[in-house]
Amino acid sequence: DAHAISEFRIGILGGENAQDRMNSNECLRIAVEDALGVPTRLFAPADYNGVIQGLLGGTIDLSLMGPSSYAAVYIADPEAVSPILVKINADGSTGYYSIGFARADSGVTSLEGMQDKVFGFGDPNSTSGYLIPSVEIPALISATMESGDYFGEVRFTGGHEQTIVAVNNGDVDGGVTWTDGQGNWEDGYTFGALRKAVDAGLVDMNDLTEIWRSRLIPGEPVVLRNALPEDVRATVTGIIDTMGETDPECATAIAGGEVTGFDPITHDAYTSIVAARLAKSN
Amino acid sequence: MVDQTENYANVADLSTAYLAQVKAKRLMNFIMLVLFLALLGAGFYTADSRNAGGFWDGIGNVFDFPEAMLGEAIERVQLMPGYLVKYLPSLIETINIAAASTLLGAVLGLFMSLLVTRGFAPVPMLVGPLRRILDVLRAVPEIVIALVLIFMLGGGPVPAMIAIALHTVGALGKLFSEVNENASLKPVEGLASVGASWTQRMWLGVIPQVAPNYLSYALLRFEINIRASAILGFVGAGGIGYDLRNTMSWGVGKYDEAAAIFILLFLTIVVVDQLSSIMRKRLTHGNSSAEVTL
Amino acid sequence: MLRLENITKTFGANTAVHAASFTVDQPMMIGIIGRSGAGKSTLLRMLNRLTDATSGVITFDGLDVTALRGTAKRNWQSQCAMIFQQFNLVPRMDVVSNVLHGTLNRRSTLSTMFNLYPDGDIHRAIDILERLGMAEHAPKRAEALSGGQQQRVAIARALMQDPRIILADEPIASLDPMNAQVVMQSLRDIHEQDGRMVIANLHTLDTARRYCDRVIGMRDGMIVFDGTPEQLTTGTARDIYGADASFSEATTSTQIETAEAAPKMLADIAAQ
Amino acid sequence: MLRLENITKTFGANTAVHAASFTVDQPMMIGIIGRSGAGKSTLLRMLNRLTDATSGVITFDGLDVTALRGTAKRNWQSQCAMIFQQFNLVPRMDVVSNVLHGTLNRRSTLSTMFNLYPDGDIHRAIDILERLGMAEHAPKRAEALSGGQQQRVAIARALMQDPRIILADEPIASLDPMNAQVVMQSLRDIHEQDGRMVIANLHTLDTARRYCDRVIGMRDGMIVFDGTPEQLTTGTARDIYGADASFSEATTSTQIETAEAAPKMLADIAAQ
Amino acid sequence: MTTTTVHARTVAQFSRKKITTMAAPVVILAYFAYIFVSFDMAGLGDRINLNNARTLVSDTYSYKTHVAQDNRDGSVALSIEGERKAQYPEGMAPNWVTLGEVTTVDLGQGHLITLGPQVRYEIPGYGLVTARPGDDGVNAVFPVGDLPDFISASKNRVMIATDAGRLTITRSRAEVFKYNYGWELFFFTLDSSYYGMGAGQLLSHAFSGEAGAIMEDFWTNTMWRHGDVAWALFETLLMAFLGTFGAAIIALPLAFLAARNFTPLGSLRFVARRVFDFLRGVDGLIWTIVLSRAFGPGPLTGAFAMLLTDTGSFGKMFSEALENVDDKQIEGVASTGAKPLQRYRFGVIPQLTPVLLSQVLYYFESNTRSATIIGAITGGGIGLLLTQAIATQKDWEEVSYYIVLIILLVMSMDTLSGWLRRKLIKGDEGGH
Ligand SMILES: Nc1ncnc2c1ncn2[C@@H]1O[C@H](COP(=O)(O)OP(=O)(O)OP(=O)(O)O)[C@@H](O)[C@H]1O
Ligand SMILES: Nc1ncnc2c1ncn2[C@@H]1O[C@H](COP(=O)(O)OP(=O)(O)OP(=O)(O)O)[C@@H](O)[C@H]1O
Ligand SMILES: [Mg+2]
Ligand SMILES: [Mg+2]
Ligand SMILES: O=P([O-])([O-])[O-]
Repeated sequence: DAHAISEFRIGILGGENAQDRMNSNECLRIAVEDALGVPTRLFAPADYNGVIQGLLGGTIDLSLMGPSSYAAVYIADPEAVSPILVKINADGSTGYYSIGFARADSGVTSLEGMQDKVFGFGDPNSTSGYLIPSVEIPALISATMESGDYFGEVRFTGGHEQTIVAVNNGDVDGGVTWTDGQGNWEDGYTFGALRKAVDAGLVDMNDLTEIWRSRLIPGEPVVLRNALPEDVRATVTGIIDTMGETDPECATAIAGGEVTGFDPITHDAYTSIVAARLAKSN
Repeated sequence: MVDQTENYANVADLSTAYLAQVKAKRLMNFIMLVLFLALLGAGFYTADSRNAGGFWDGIGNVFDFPEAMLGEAIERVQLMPGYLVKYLPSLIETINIAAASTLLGAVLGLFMSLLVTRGFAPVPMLVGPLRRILDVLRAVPEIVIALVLIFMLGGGPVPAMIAIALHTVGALGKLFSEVNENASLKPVEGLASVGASWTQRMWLGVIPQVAPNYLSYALLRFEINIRASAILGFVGAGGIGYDLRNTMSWGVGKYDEAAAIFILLFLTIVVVDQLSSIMRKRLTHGNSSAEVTL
Repeated sequence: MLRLENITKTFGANTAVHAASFTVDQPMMIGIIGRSGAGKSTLLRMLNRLTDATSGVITFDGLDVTALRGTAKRNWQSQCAMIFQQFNLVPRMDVVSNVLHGTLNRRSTLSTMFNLYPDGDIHRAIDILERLGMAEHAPKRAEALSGGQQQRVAIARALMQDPRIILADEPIASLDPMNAQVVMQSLRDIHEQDGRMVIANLHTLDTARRYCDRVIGMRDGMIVFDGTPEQLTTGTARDIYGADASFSEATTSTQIETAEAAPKMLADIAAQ
Repeated sequence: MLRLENITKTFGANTAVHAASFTVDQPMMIGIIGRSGAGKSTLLRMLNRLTDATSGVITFDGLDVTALRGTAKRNWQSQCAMIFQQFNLVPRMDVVSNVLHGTLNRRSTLSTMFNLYPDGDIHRAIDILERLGMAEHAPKRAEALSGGQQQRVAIARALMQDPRIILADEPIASLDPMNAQVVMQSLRDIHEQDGRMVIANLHTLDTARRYCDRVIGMRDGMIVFDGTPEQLTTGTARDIYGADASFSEATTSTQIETAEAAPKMLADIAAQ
Repeated sequence: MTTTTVHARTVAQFSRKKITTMAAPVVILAYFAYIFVSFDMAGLGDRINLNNARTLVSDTYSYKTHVAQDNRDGSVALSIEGERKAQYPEGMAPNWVTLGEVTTVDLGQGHLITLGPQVRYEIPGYGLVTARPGDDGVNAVFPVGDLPDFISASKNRVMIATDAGRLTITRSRAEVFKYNYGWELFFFTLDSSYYGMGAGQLLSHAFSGEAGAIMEDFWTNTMWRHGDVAWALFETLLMAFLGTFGAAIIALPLAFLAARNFTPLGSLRFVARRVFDFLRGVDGLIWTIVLSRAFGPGPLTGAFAMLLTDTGSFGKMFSEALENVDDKQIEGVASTGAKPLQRYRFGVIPQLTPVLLSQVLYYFESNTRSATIIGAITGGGIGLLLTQAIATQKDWEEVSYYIVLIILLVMSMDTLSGWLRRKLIKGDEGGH
């Protein structure tokens, strides 16, 4: 309904430690709470699906999510949410890449080296951790992603962070995660899951090596529930839109890496992702 | 209380005393009831306010999810048999995890239970410490052990099996020791008097007495462990839980597969549940012909 | 042969057996009498080493029984069979298995766990049962038998041990007079035919008189009488059972009653 | 007052009570005797309406008891208290609460749900217990009492109903002779002092003879005797219990035995 | 039956018994052999990662401090476990680090590391290692001879792991790890003014009116997040409490419908029973997922999931208890002319309470454990914290902290439920 809301709920996509996620989004929570004047809370479900279900069920109002997760919401209910903003990378671009990587000491340097080895996806709802690689890689290897076909085993680790840890520990031989692909490999690039892992002291990038990179993926959208009152939507959109100028530190924190800010975006940017997702569905 | 009442001079005193006692009890019960209801109410309120969605907002949507899932399952019902076959191996893995861990846990639990039952324990000094160990084994949720073991052993069914088996040792060890406490010591003493070793005394003197109860508890545990093994799959340890999570979280487009897995799991749980309850009834209620040959 | 020297057993502050000493030179049938709590059971249990003596020494043919540990102790137990008031059989197992338990000490643990008894042992078990008139019950479960039959299975188990001594702790206390007679006679036969020593705790005087060669009387943990049944007068009996003028042998009798004893017994019951 | 006309009860093919008729004109103490399965319990249960009669009519002061439904039926039940062989108390509740159950019919459902009774009722309950010599047990749980005490609590519950009739279904069958006497005397006192009608099923002849004003004999569901205790000869008793020459009153007696009966009893025991 | 037949029969019987008693262990062993193969236990040896086990164990009782130099600008950052939020403020350092033009790190036992344009490590019993990292590589110089096992070196990377600590040099970074015992920053983080104070000092501060501030700093500790952890524990308990007792309240009336002696109508009973089977069979796990669409993540969802499953379990158990009630008591109450509700209240409930209470309290304890798992899937509570901490595979000290808390919580619920059972069931509740 178009009346005042009593609270505002921000969902944070899985893939990182719940506590860290809460920490890095605290600045956004305060900004929204101050602007709306209603209690604003953060929720960090265990996986992507938690946020997807929250947006569909109307129990989460805002989230910065991956394109594939957005597509999942869109496919289930096109009216539920709209993408409003996308983050702008340091160089002004808006997309990101899915990147395949392996341990440097494993001898694997390319997808060919991964033959008969264990391949790790992240979350089934991740764009870079599942959807894009599962579309692009079969074309490169001329085989399916079924266990035993080309790769010895294909497994979901549960999330980006888990994939990085699993590769680093040798639980899987190679995995895919997301990155902007700019800056230094040693730093884990300027943003993405690898950068977060480096910042958190999880991995030393010198131990890892890149084995594959996808085509550019449309940037991760900030989505807002359509059922929210118009003024609430406008206020929240305004806060994040100007975050790059008003509070760059917070923009970096919520985006998970160096960004210059956020730009408006519409559903049109994601039609290819929706199509890819539909193609992967039964 | 008898000594008290005998002091009353007459019935009038007794009546007053009883009335006072009843009123005190009534008040106490009333306070307890109010306290309990208040706790329940406050608990509900707190949970509601800490939840993303409120109870009253959400109650209307409870059928959204089953609807979406069922809709898709019905729409592609012709694919169902294929899915059932596709996921059968995962189901078997889940059942194997449960069965192996129940067996392992029951054997170790049996051994532990004999070590912690006064009268049977070969080393009475260890009874206390071993009981604490059983308590801890029971207290640790399987998921904790499983996740830690996955870290060390990698994924797959083994960590889940070990985790569930350890928990089963704790649970069955305690239940078995309670059964042991009701077992007669006479046959054990009889065997001791012929110079039988501890193992012989336990195997020949105790086990035949308690075997039907043991079996009944072990079956109940198997039932519980099937669920546990499915749940552990959900958090990363192989079996059908893993497939269920991946299809279910994909959502629209794979709900039909999720439904198929769900049907497999549900049927398994119900069948095992019914079979075990029939067998347990037969074991514990009479039917003395349930011969135990040991 | 058997020698007890100052055997004492205390449970906390309570002395169950107090400096009991006696010597048995040749296999005979000995009855131990005394009222409830006199220490009879404790004494027998110390002999079989089910209970450890607090102090004192038991020797058998020079072997210090009280000092035995582990396997040696279990070997002694197999030499010294015990029969209990409550039979202490494994109720859910069949009669032959129960008798075969008498061989446990001689067989490896593993083989007995899987019922791997030599055929020879099985035949011997049935022969023993036969001797006690129990062969036809061989395949039944122990719990399906009457008390007297169960006690005979217990005796069969004891015989299966091929022991030097048979200890019997009130073997007939849970039995009706008919069965009591059969069981006592069996014990007597075993003593006479096999020449084994039998030591039986008995609740009642007349049984001791009838079946035993020697009677030991205990009171408050001490041995207060040791002699032949003939020496056991009503006066001595009164000493053993506590000097109570109302003492009557009849109340401790297990013989099948004759009619004249009945009114008194009935009066006893009614008075309860 | 109470009138039964051709009361019949069949369970499937089995006729438990067959065309029983009798009339009671004034409060008296009536004993119903007959062997096990004769239909005594069924008759009483039909009177209290715990069981519905298959055919026939019961009237009380002109009221057709058999036709009552719902509240009217429950009101009748409260008028016609029942005492059971197994006491049928609520064992986990205290004695007074059990007695207070006698008032349930009069109180609103809501107030009783929380075990709330008026103080006056509580006083009266304790007075009744006092009368039965049970006052000191008032706060105990029913399950903590002996059988005889429990039966007196059941009688107190019946009295609490302030009933016109008290039905007692073998009230002393689970009790030892001492307690049996106390309970029967209490019922007799209630009849004599309060002028209530008491109908008791009794297993034994002598009890009926000793306490009742009138005795009804049943056999195979039919009333085969109805008269004063004096009319109840050994011959008639034999008819009621089935014409078996070996019938002896002694075997159904609950009186405390005298010495001369003893040898026979003993012989019985020995013969078993 | 002659004695010979007895002999023959018994011997035959014993050989049968031999076979049956041998069969059970043989079957079990065969099954384990199958499991061994199908679970690929043989390959376990390859998969097992002892390093991980070591990390896990050592992490639970020790922590490491990172001293990292950015080789490009020469800046030095100190942090606990390399985490941003545990970084030492500018100019602050533990006493074994001397900040200055060059930074010296004393690892103890004579191990001395100097960070600067040139990185130096004096290793007792081996010698001096120097490195000058730059764009052309690390440029390390080692004492003459073969490299020992504890050094791994390549052009762009050198790692020296000794008992005293670890030094890693890459082109861009030079990093020292020093291991210390304990859980660092457990009470206060570095930015708190109470960091490093002893108990006595804290007490004196507390008495001088800073108790609130001290508590606040502890409660909001960003490393250990005691406030959040306490809430998470509470949420877990709350889910178990609401789920168990809510289910008991709902299941009680429904159980009457499923009990043969209270619902003569077979079809109604059948429906009630199948509903219970369904609720139980679906399992809390799936209910959590189903409900999270409607209610979103949080403890309420978890509580309802548990409530639904337990309604099924309780319904079944209660109806079985109802079928076992003693009719005599009901009949006794009925004979006084009691109304139907009164008959249930006094004839049935008193018999049922001990059975029900004991079952419900047992479930309360076991649900505390289940709440951990349900929380891990969506609900929240300590389960989510635990699984996420494990997924990160880094903060094992936090993992052990959570595990200890969970065990303590479950064990105290076990004790509480046992105590309540004894108190409520054995204790005289007289009128009830
Ligand atoms: N295990 C025990 N712990 C403590 N006291 C014991 C134990 N066994 C026996 N006693 C005590 O030792 C004393 C002797 O007991 P014992 O059983 O030997 O008597 P008894 O002559 O066999 O009597 P009964 O005829 O009743 O069997 C008794 O006072 C008894 O209470
Ligand atoms: N509920 C019932 N269903 C079927 N048959 C019943 C039922 N109650 C009683 N009967 C049968 O009715 C007959 C009369 O039983 P009833 O209990 O009235 O006898 P009784 O004289 O009270 O015997 P007892 O002395 O054993 O209590 C018996 O054959 C009994 O089996
Ligand atoms: Mg004794
Ligand atoms: Mg009857
Ligand atoms: O959907 P993403 O995981 O690539 O953000």
